[in-house]
Amino acid sequence: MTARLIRQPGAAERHPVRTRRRWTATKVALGVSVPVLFVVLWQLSAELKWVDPFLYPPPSRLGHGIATLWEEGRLVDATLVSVRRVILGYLLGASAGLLVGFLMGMSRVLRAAFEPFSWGWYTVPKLALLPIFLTIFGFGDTSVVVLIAVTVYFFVWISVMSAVMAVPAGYREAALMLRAGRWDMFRHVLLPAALPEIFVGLRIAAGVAVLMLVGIEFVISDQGLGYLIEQGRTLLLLEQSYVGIVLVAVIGYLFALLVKLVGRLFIRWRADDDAIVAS
Amino acid sequence: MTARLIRQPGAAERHPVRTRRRWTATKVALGVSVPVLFVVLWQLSAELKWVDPFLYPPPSRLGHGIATLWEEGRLVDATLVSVRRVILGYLLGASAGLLVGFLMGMSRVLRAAFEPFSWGWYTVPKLALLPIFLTIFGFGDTSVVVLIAVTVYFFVWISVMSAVMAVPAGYREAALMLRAGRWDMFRHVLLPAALPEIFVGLRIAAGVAVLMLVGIEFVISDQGLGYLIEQGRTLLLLEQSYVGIVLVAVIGYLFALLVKLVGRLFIRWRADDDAIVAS
Amino acid sequence: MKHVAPLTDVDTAADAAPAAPQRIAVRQATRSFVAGRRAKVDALGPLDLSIGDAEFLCVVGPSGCGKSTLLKIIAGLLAPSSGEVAIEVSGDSRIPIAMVFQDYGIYPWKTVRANVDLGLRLSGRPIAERREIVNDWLGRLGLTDFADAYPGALSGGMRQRVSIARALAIDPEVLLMDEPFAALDAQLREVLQDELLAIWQARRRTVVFVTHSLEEALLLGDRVVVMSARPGRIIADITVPFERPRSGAVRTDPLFAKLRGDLWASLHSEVVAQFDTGRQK
Amino acid sequence: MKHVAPLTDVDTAADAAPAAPQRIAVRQATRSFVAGRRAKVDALGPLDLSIGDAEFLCVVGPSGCGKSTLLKIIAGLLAPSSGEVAIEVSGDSRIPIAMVFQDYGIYPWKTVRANVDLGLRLSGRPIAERREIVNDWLGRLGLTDFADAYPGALSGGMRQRVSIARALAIDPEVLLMDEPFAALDAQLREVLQDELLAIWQARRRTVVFVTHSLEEALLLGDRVVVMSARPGRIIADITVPFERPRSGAVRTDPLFAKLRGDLWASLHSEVVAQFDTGRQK
Amino acid sequence: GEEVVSGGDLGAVVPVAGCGADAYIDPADLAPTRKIARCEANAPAAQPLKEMTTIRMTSASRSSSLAPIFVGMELGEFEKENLKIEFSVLPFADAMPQLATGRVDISYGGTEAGLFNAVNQGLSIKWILGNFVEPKASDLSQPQTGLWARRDTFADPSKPNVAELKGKTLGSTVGAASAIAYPMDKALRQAGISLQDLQIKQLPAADLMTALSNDAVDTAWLLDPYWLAAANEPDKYVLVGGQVPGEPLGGFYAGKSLLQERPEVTQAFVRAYIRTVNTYLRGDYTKDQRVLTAIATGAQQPPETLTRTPALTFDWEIRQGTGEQEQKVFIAFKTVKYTDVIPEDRYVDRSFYARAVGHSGT
Ligand SMILES: Nc1ncnc2c1ncn2[C@@H]1O[C@H](COP(=O)(O)OP(=O)(O)OP(=O)(O)O)[C@@H](O)[C@H]1O
Ligand SMILES: Nc1ncnc2c1ncn2[C@@H]1O[C@H](COP(=O)(O)OP(=O)(O)OP(=O)(O)O)[C@@H](O)[C@H]1O
Ligand SMILES: [Mg+2]
Ligand SMILES: [Mg+2]
Repeated sequence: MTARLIRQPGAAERHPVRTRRRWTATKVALGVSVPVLFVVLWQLSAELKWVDPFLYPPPSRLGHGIATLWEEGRLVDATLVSVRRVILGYLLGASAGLLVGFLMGMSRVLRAAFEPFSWGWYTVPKLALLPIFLTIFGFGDTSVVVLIAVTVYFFVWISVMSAVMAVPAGYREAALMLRAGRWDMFRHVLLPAALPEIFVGLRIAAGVAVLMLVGIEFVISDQGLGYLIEQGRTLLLLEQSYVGIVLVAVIGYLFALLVKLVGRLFIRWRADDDAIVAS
Repeated sequence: MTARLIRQPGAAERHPVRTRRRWTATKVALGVSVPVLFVVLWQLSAELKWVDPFLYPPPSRLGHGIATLWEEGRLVDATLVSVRRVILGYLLGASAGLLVGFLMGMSRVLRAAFEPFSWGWYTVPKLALLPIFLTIFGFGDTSVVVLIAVTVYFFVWISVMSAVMAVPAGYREAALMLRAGRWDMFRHVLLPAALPEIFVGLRIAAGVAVLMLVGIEFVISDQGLGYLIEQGRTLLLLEQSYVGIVLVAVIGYLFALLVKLVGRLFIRWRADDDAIVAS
Repeated sequence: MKHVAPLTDVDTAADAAPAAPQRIAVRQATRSFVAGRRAKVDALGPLDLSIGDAEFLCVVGPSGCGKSTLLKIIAGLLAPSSGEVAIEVSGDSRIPIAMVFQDYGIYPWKTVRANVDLGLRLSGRPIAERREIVNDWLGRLGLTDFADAYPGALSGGMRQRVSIARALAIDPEVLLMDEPFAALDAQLREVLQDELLAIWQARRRTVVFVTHSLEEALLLGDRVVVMSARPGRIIADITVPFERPRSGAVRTDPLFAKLRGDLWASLHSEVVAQFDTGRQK
Repeated sequence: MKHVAPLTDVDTAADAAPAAPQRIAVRQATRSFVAGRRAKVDALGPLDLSIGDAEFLCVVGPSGCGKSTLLKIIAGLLAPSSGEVAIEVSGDSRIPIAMVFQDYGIYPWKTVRANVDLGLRLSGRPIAERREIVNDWLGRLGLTDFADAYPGALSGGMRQRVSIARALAIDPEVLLMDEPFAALDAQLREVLQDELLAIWQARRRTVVFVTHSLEEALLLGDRVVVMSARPGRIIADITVPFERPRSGAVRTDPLFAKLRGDLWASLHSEVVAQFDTGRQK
Repeated sequence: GEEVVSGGDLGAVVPVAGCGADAYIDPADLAPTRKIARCEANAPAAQPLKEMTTIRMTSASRSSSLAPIFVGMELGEFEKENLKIEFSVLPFADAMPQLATGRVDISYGGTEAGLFNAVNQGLSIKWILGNFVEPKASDLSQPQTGLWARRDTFADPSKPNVAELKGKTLGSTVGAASAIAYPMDKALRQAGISLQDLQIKQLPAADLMTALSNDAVDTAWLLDPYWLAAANEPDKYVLVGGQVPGEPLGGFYAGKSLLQERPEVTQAFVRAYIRTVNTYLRGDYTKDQRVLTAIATGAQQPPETLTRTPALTFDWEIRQGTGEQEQKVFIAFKTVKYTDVIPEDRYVDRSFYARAVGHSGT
């Protein structure tokens, strides 16, 4: 015998509260420091003329861009318009996706009938269908919202359907023994079992909604953050563009975070952020 | 006692081969008939003048559009260009997404550091960064491929990371007892356990790659199917646009199907298309 | 009320009901599985079995012989490949058949309480009544402290107890139990055996009880059937002569040892046969 | 070679090694869990336990008392909340400790063969040798026919056998087994008990064997420890006097019944206490 | 006007055979009836560069107004100068930074707000060639690219009063930032209102006609070929304003690499361009099958789409004041971030086309 393995309480066991608090602090610090580092590098590379500061406005000039837009009153307007559109579109699309996803996940006949068709539609470039939407829903916000909804719908639909199909048969069998009807099966088994995967899909779709919003606002809108970005680009007001891009990123991040937090409310039974291999 | 429950072999048990064959046939029939029905309705609505046949060319005119493009030799060219771009971009982006997704899924430190940052980047409208990509990668195909890759990367990254995090602790514990190193853990546990969910993400990303391709070809390209669609629109050659849209949809469908079939090769241990509730 | 069980048809009875108060009739039931490109596996039968109303039937047999498969067929979760199973139910109760699964089958997203409550909830019982029943069962199975815990925080035995509580709380006409006490310590096992006997003796339900313990089978059952190695057929059918109400004291009865010996003998050759096949290869 | 176990440190020995050939020393180990907003659950200890080299230790105790927790702490999968566990290993073998998990812990994406092979593969044995060992174990556990099946197509007992085969195939210095035979029928259980005894008697390994069966504990163990109800402490520590090599015949020894009675008595109060708490609430 | 040659030394200007007095029109001459500069066919003659040189050129689309490029490429006019055009599609806004950094040599675009913002921020970009003019722009009875309105917008649909558009919505592709802001504003000013009196709604070119017919906008600037649809229904739509007669609103812009590093290459390009216009693109060039095919190939369009709209009148010259007028509109709309008009010499360089036709430029 040449080695001795020792199992001792680690810091997490000896000081659970302190360790947890420390980890939370570390997490926040790391999460903040990486973007900060990025911003610093970006600024530095502009200062040291590694990159052309006109083409890539340094962060220090974003403040100026924000101030300008703020004074003109366009910043708040654009943000509000965009946020309203994205939230409405997302809610609509996600609801439809959840509904259809569950129906198709639960019925193989529906799946056989509509899966190929839906996959085909999934890759139809929605922006190319814009004229049709404009004709049907008019040139107002409705078209934008509907187009976002349609895009979001497909992403949610796929996630939900796959998640429902992946629910282990054992769970369904136990409910069948309790004579669960389709509704009960949905309510007590499929929905909660699929929820973790569904929320991954919903988070992905939150990002997609924001990306689609920007895409649409590039093309048709005279409002919103996408318009700010696009206008900045065509007018070579790159500061304005970058302000818009950063704002969109922040909104997208907050939106995805919101979806994650809502998910945590619903999925209380599962530990959320475990280290898989301690590191 | 007033009722008798009878458990008898169903058709699937009595004639397993025939039933399976029949179901396959039904599946194909249903899967084909829905799109066919759609096409018929579309044609009908044009014939009956429910919609303007100029703005919404009926399917019967798509044939003509295809023939024209075919004769001009542009159909094959555009398709080949687009397919090459999308496949290269997808492979690149998916590989990067798999790599980073696994790394971040396996390490909570990496996750703490890079998750907020990455989620922020996820919603940055990639098309708005086009000028940067053009500067770095030139005006050629490389920029297109890289932009598709970047977009695909994020979708795959999220799916993979979530899937890895969802691998039950019990599986990891068993491997730890066998003194699996990180690589073994990845190879024998995390990868196969996460694969079903990862392939859902890969299928979603396949669609995203196609959508992004079209978006880019709308903006900068003078080649590819996106260009055909956009050119058809600006020149009021709506037939050409619709041919392009249909082709993109078909390519997207085939691409997602290919990913699914590859997935089936890798995931042989899991029954694939079960009815969850017989219907 | 007419409830359609999955994979099955319901006949209103009295068309061909047998004279004897028979609850479950298994006729020439077989089941085979085809998994992937592997050869067909014959898991069960052909098997004939008749289970009387209010009978406590224990099933023993070598591992992998088709016991769980048989239970699933009776439960209606799996269709037989051939043959037929008929179960008489009163039609009064919302959930006539309850099952304790070998792998517990409880839901990680529901607390212990919600898991036990689920069957009652689905059968539409009033909430106050449900609460009382659930608390009662949680107490009997020693789970009161963990009523609000999720199954992820339970030990193996505790999870199995949740599964038992859920099935018993329904108070079904037919109770199918697949090695319900396997993960429990000897003491608890005895406590629960007594509990089960008490319940069963108070109001006689039909119980089909799969176990690996011959003692348990003899202690609990009116009848013990022994299944052969895969594909499982019935190779012995023993009526247990001990009087009800029984207690653990029957273990010391010489007849108990004899019956146990009989069961053992009928099983032993099966197991040995199975292993010889394995080893020779 | 120096292998760092997860969650643990490795000391090169001889610094404070005890004189006795002690393999595992558990000193004042406790473990508590906090799950969500529920109160802290004290699952284990404080517990002191010393397991000798080449000792076959059986652990019995009421369900939920912390047996699996103890095993996981020894295995290094879970850190104690306080106290310490030290395990002496030779440092020669790639995988010094193997464990059979209560919930099997086998991989649904690997065939039976690949599951059993995994440990050997990870320890880098040559392929021909691995193949031979795996075939041997598949045969001994009656799994030869299902070598290429995925676990999804196995019965509960068959899955447990895969798990046992995987652990035994490694031939580890320390073997931790958490109710390894719970899902097996009585016959198979005996066959495997004999098998295990034979292996252990041929080359003495340290075995920590959690079981619910007092008979099994007495039949297999050099020593049987009884754990109290949660939080598990050791309330009895019995050295089993039967001579090796043992066979099933010891069951008939009057001492066997006496020891069983002792164990039973020490356990019974624990179980009853637990239940009374539950019921009163 | 005063000209600044930004390039290196190209030597003295020498007269060119085939290019007479009509080959250079005084930039200050803004009369709608003025002549368009032309030489004889095949003039000016080629002066091939010493070695084959590649010009990287971009345009937002393969527009048929690039006909001189396409025809020159197909029929060998650039080859004669030892020039090779490497054409890529890139929106003008994205091309400008690339021009300024020398990754792109020449871009085709319009006098947009973005251009002036770029110049204002110090990017070295110069307008060296005009594109085309619309001689019939002053005659609104002829259907053409321009500001179209729905007749029912007006009190008297048969006699539309443009002043009534005040407060109405106007659809346009780029809003008040594109080169057409100036002609739109000019058309409205003639009626006593200005572009600022209208609400501008930005839509893709293809959707403007739909928007007009759906009442989503009341008036819209319809580009080729979308105005054809409006022209088909004269009782529903009316043309209320055309382009500015005689003033090209865009053309070719050169960047650092061609202006400072390789002016002789720019000169060769301009020569080939002018020669192509003189040789092949006079009058209704769409009648010439060879030319039509060349344009169709370059534009990657079926020939029939090219003949739907009338032939263009190419004008390589740059009028004086066009840029100023544009800037004034942009300043009013705050689409440029400055308030004083930038002088022409910072963004216009007429020396190349002047030298090509043997004119000193003064
Ligand atoms: N889904 C399935 N696919 C393929 N084979 C299966 C499936 N389910 C069960 N089997 C096979 O059927 C046989 C009987 O399985 P079953 O689970 O009924 O055994 P059992 O008697 O309950 O065994 P145990 O005592 O080990 O639980 C086994 O050999 C198993 O391999
Ligand atoms: N991950 C966990 N989170 C919270 N509590 C836990 C967790 N794991 C175990 N426990 C608690 O620790 C106690 C001991 O659990 P353990 O699994 O060790 O019991 P056991 O002795 O193995 O029981 P059994 O015989 O039923 O398997 C139980 O009361 C259980 O509720
Ligand atoms: Mg079983
Ligand atoms: Mg345990």
